Amino acid sequence: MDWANLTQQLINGLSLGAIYALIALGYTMVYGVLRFINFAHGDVFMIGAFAGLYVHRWLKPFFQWMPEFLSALLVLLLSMCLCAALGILIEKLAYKPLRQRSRLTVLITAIGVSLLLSYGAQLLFGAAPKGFPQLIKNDTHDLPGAVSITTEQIVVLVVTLLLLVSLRFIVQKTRMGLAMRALSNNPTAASLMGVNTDAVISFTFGLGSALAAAAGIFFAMLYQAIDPFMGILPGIKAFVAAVLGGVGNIAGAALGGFLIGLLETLVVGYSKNIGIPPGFRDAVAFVILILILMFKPAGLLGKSEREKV
Amino acid sequence: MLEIRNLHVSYGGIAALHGISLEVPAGSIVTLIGGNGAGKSSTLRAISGIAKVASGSIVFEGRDITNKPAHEIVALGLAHSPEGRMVFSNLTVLENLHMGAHLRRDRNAISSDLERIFTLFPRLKERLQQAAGTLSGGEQQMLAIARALMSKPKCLLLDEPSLGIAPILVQTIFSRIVEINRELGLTILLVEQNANLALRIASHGYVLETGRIILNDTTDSLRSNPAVRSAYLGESIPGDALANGGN
Amino acid sequence: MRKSDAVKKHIAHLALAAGLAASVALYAIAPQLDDYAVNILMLAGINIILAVSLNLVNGHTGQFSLGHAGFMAAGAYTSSIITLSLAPVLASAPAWQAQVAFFAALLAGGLFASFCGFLVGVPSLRLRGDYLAIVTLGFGEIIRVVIQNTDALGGARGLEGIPPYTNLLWTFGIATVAIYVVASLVNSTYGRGFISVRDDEIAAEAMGINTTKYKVAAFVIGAFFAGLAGGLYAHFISYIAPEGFNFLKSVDVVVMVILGGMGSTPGVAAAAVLLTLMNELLRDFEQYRMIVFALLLIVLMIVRPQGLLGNFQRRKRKAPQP
Amino acid sequence: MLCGLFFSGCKKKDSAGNPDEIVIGEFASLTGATASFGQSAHKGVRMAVDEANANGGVLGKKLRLVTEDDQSKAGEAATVVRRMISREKPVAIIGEVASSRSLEAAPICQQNKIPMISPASTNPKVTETGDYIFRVCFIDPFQGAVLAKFMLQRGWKNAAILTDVKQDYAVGLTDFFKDYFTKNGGTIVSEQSYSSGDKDFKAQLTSIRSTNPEAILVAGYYNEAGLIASQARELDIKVPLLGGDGWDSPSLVEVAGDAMEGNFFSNHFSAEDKSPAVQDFLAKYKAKYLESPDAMSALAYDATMLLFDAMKRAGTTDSAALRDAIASTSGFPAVTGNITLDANRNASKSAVILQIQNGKFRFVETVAP
Amino acid sequence: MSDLLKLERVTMEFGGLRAVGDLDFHIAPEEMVGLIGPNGAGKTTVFNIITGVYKPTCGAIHFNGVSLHDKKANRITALGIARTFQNIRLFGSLSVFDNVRTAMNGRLRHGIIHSLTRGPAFRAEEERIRSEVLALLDIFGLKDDADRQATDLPYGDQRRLEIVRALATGPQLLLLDEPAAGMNPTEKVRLMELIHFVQEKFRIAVLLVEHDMRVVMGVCQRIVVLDHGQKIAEGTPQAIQRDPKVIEAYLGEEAQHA
Repeated sequence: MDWANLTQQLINGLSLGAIYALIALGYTMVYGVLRFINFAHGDVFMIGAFAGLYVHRWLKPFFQWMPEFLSALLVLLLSMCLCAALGILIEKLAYKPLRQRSRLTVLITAIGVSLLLSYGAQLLFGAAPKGFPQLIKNDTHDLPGAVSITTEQIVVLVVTLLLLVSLRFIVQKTRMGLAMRALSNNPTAASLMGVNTDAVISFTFGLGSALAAAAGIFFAMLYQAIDPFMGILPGIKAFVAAVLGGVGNIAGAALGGFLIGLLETLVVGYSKNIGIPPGFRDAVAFVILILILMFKPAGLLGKSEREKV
Repeated sequence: MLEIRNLHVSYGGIAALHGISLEVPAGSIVTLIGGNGAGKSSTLRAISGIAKVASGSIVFEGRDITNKPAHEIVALGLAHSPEGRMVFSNLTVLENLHMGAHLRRDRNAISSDLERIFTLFPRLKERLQQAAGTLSGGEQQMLAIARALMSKPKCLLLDEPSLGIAPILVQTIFSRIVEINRELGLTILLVEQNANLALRIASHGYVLETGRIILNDTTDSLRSNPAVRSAYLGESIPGDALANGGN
Repeated sequence: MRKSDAVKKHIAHLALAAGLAASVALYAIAPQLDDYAVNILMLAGINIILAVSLNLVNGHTGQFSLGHAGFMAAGAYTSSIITLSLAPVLASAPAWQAQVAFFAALLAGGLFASFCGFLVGVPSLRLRGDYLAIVTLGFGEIIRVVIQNTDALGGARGLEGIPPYTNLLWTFGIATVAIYVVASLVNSTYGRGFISVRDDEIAAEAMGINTTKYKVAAFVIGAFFAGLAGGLYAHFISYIAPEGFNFLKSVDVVVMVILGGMGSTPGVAAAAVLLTLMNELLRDFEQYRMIVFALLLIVLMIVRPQGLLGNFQRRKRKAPQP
Repeated sequence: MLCGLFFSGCKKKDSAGNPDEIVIGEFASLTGATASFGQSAHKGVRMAVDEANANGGVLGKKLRLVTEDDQSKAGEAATVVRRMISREKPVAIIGEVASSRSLEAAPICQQNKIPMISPASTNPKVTETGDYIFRVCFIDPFQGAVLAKFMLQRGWKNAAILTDVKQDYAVGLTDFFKDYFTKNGGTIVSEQSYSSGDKDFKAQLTSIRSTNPEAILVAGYYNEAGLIASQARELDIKVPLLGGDGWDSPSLVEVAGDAMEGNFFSNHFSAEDKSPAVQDFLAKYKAKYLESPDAMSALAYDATMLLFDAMKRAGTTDSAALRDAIASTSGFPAVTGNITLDANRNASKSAVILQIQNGKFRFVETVAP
Repeated sequence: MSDLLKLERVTMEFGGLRAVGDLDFHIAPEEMVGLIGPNGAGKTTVFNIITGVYKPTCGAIHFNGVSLHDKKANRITALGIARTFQNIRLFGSLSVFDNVRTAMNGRLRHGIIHSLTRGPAFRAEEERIRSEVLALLDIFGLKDDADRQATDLPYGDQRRLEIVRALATGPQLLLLDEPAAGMNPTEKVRLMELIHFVQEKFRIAVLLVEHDMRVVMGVCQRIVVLDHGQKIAEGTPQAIQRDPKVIEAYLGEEAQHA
């Protein structure tokens, strides 16, 4: 066993997993309050990356006066705000008119929104992949045992953890978070408590989209190139992560995201040893999905629901 | 305080209420009784804004609240403890109570209200950090009522507080309802299937049958009215069957 | 009166015969058309097969599959591998023998695709709506990833030099059969079971309908025709690569079904033709085409969820009990 | 009504042709993932046509260029080429850069007996389709051997390979590289793969790193090559990366920045080549488009010019005669070197090795076939 | 044993919550039985257990001596148990005619292949089904509406159609789940007549869950009363009306002192 190689793969896998986890949270929160799969969420992730690119471009003249971490933070926060607004807008325009309709109608609409965002982005930004600016000086740090980690990886992992902790705080400790949980638990009772359902749903979409935007920027930081269709596959994989963790369960989504990131990386990194071609990385998530739905449909941390007759 | 005129409600084309009118004077307990599916819950749902009113009007403290969004109605001081309790099963008892106070910003008053609630329902205090879903039916009912109280309402709508609860607890809950009315001064509209119990604590009663009000009287006279029983157990029941069965 | 009764009795057979005759006619005039017109007709025919077969799953049976491209790929690759391996023999054989071999290859492709359909149909028993959609999407992607990583299938680079056996007779003949099969299947007491599964699964079970069997049957039959369509496509373009059967291809077919109206066979067939033509007419506006379709999907779902031409029920969530 | 629109005037014999002009067809990926190749190639073709027209056309007729966009998408190349052939009746077709799309169009051109010249599809299978299919670039076996030869010359005997398995071109390059490299004393210490469109290569690179290669062959296109270079740098991999002509794009350095420094790739031509043909082309191109040409534009320009030369030699645009004239091209003085088409309709010419220095592609040496 | 349906010590728990506990009861052939109880007493759960929607936590159910344990809902229907639903569950996009004919699916001799070949045997069976369905619709006065979309019918007719559809499966036992819900008094009277008519005409047993006591008392020969998932009484309508436990369950514990 080559421990250095394994450790290195784990570091790579965790940083990829962080991205899946952040996207998965949006799926899970929206599913929690509205009980549908927001198929367009992966595209919000893509828009987040492009928002980062353009925000950086616009603000570049000002960046020389501020320390690097501040400019990077600014890009991150502004992109998150832009995407939060986008998420809220999408919900208001496309999903809100469908509140009482069948899940399928909403799913089709969500596919429509997803296509609109990716092809719209193609029209606006072009289909060719674009390079992403370096937000922070990316040094490689040697760890004991021939393992290395880059500044960007550290930043991604640390910020993701911070975001997860603050999300937990918001959901567990704030009035809005409580309302979110109440709404997801029993929408009727929540409105009887005076919860403005629309406001909470908007908030949920905004929060989820902001996290997706952060994931988009982290993805762009780690892998440097962004394109209009970059959201589809990570989006679906993140959804799988949400299912793996138990849809509607916030801790589960984060766990699922990290697990899928790790598994994918390990399959590629050890493809020779386990006899699976590295090209199968994109199938990993789907195989997990099918297995989990067959054997533990409620997910690792979820509770099952049954239909009333 | 609460006045309903000619209320019609229907679900998916099926009429649930065919024009009912009722009145709840300030400070009183009024009860709405009737068999299953008579339209009692629909009335409450319409009042609190979670069922759509087809026609008719609902006026609360002189303000027309017909078809207003539920959260605005709560803000006006009308709380609803719904049928089936609907506690937030994944949330802790304390969180459920906080949800009741969702619209309030007065932190200090909230904590003193919490204390008051604990004196009313000491059992809840013992289970503050427990998920509400793990409570017994009776405890859940207490929580549902307590939660409704946390919004500091002027008027409380109670839907079937005795439903599915052990008889011993039903007694406790009903005496608390009376306490809430007398000591906290809340106006209460009580929907009950357990007619005798409801008629005992209310001052005025309406008997509902298939979406219409068939009787409207003081509770004293309703208690001795055989038609009440017939609304529950079927028309064919002879008037004297009551006495025979009772003794 | 009696005469029209006889017509009515055999209406399905007559329609089938008429469709096949039309296919022959189309085949006969094909030499008069230029290559591009034939190209469009061919794609239209293949799209009809795809859309009508997906409609059996998504429209009539109310399952939501996003993996049709996967079945198409299964059929395309199976038939291509067969004709490619027979190519040395067939090159010198008479044309009719090549066509017979092609038909056999197509069938094999269809059967293998329906086997894949069976594999997807099984999890569909436990899942509904959006979850099922994601699982079928996953299956489609797995099929694609497997092909992409199998050298014997040309891997990501694809298979080239597939003999161009597909002609308009095959394409429209099979399209006619697909329409006939789906339409007459649904228009029988047995076939109403598909719709009952869509309308209310629990009620269907209670009426003695084996919903399991119906759902699997829908997937198997739908996948069979998707496999045939894949075979036709491969032997028309002569070159296939896994990339051509990705998720967006499935979405293309789903768009046809939705615009045509879920559950309406004529609507869906018309939508398939219309969208194929639109694709060509809007070639210069390619950048905008998908945006227009996306907007159309969203607006349609809000305003007219039954599709432009369809009869899919607008279903509401269960109303609360009075 | 729509049907009418499509099929009216679609009769085969109904020629839309104007007797005073010659139609040249071109299909390219003007939009989509490899748009940058398509755009460059299109500029080269455009320039050649304009130049010929400015000099009075060919065979006394004006040239008209018809360009179709295949959107970098599978299936589209076949459709647009059919449309072009049916509608515009071109005498010959220039296209495509990507081998996979050339493979789609080639059977159609062959079937319609219309000569097709690919500027830059290096996969051998392209011209194997039939006797009407040509190319003006070298093929993968040659390029693979060139890279192997170059590595061995530098004394790098342990190589790792990272291949884009989605691209015919890349897989071909890898195969021929391996063949030459191992036969001449080199060892492949690690073989990894990825698919175009991937963004995360860290797992593969980590595995490669653990085998300590002296050089890494990155067989694929510039998009991923750029990402691979920067991720390799992040993983502290310091050995040089080498690639083929698929790397040739300004985007290569844009994406990777400093991480690309010092790496090598083989190419069809170098702008630093002092030969008059190159310098002349450079000047004309800069004057027309206000930017520097890349290999794709040079090759596309060469393909078009070679076609015109063949027309002049054939004295007609008749398909069989034109085909024969193209096939007999020998020593045609092109920007990317003198082109002689061999019996398999492939160009035989030399390659150059370039190195990235300060963000520029520096000429290192020429490797002869 | 002449019992048509027999439940023995049937218990149903949902995540620790006991919805039905140790329930025993039986139905004889052609018997009309009512299942009543206050809200949440577990009546619909009993229906769902009998029809295979839920699997009981423990206990045995036999129909005509055949155990229903682990049988799927459609198999149970095929054995001869049909049902209606509390909230109407018609096939919304199908016509009235098709709703009924779909219910004949379980007794069909043809399948996919016949639907495609459409040979003489297929056409004969379709013709037979057609006349059977129309005859059924005729009996219930729905023949003129045969081609209307089921959900376009007035509410009362939809309820009736559900019963017709259930009958089309050819049951020996018909379970009616709150058929009178949402009906006005006149409709209810008509419903009672209808239930009597069905029972006599088709010679089947009926198990009726209903809130409206007038309907239950008017229709049933025997009544089983549930409260908190337990059987608290069983007997003739007259006996049930007098049973103090029943009165208490319905009116509250103070009934005795009223």
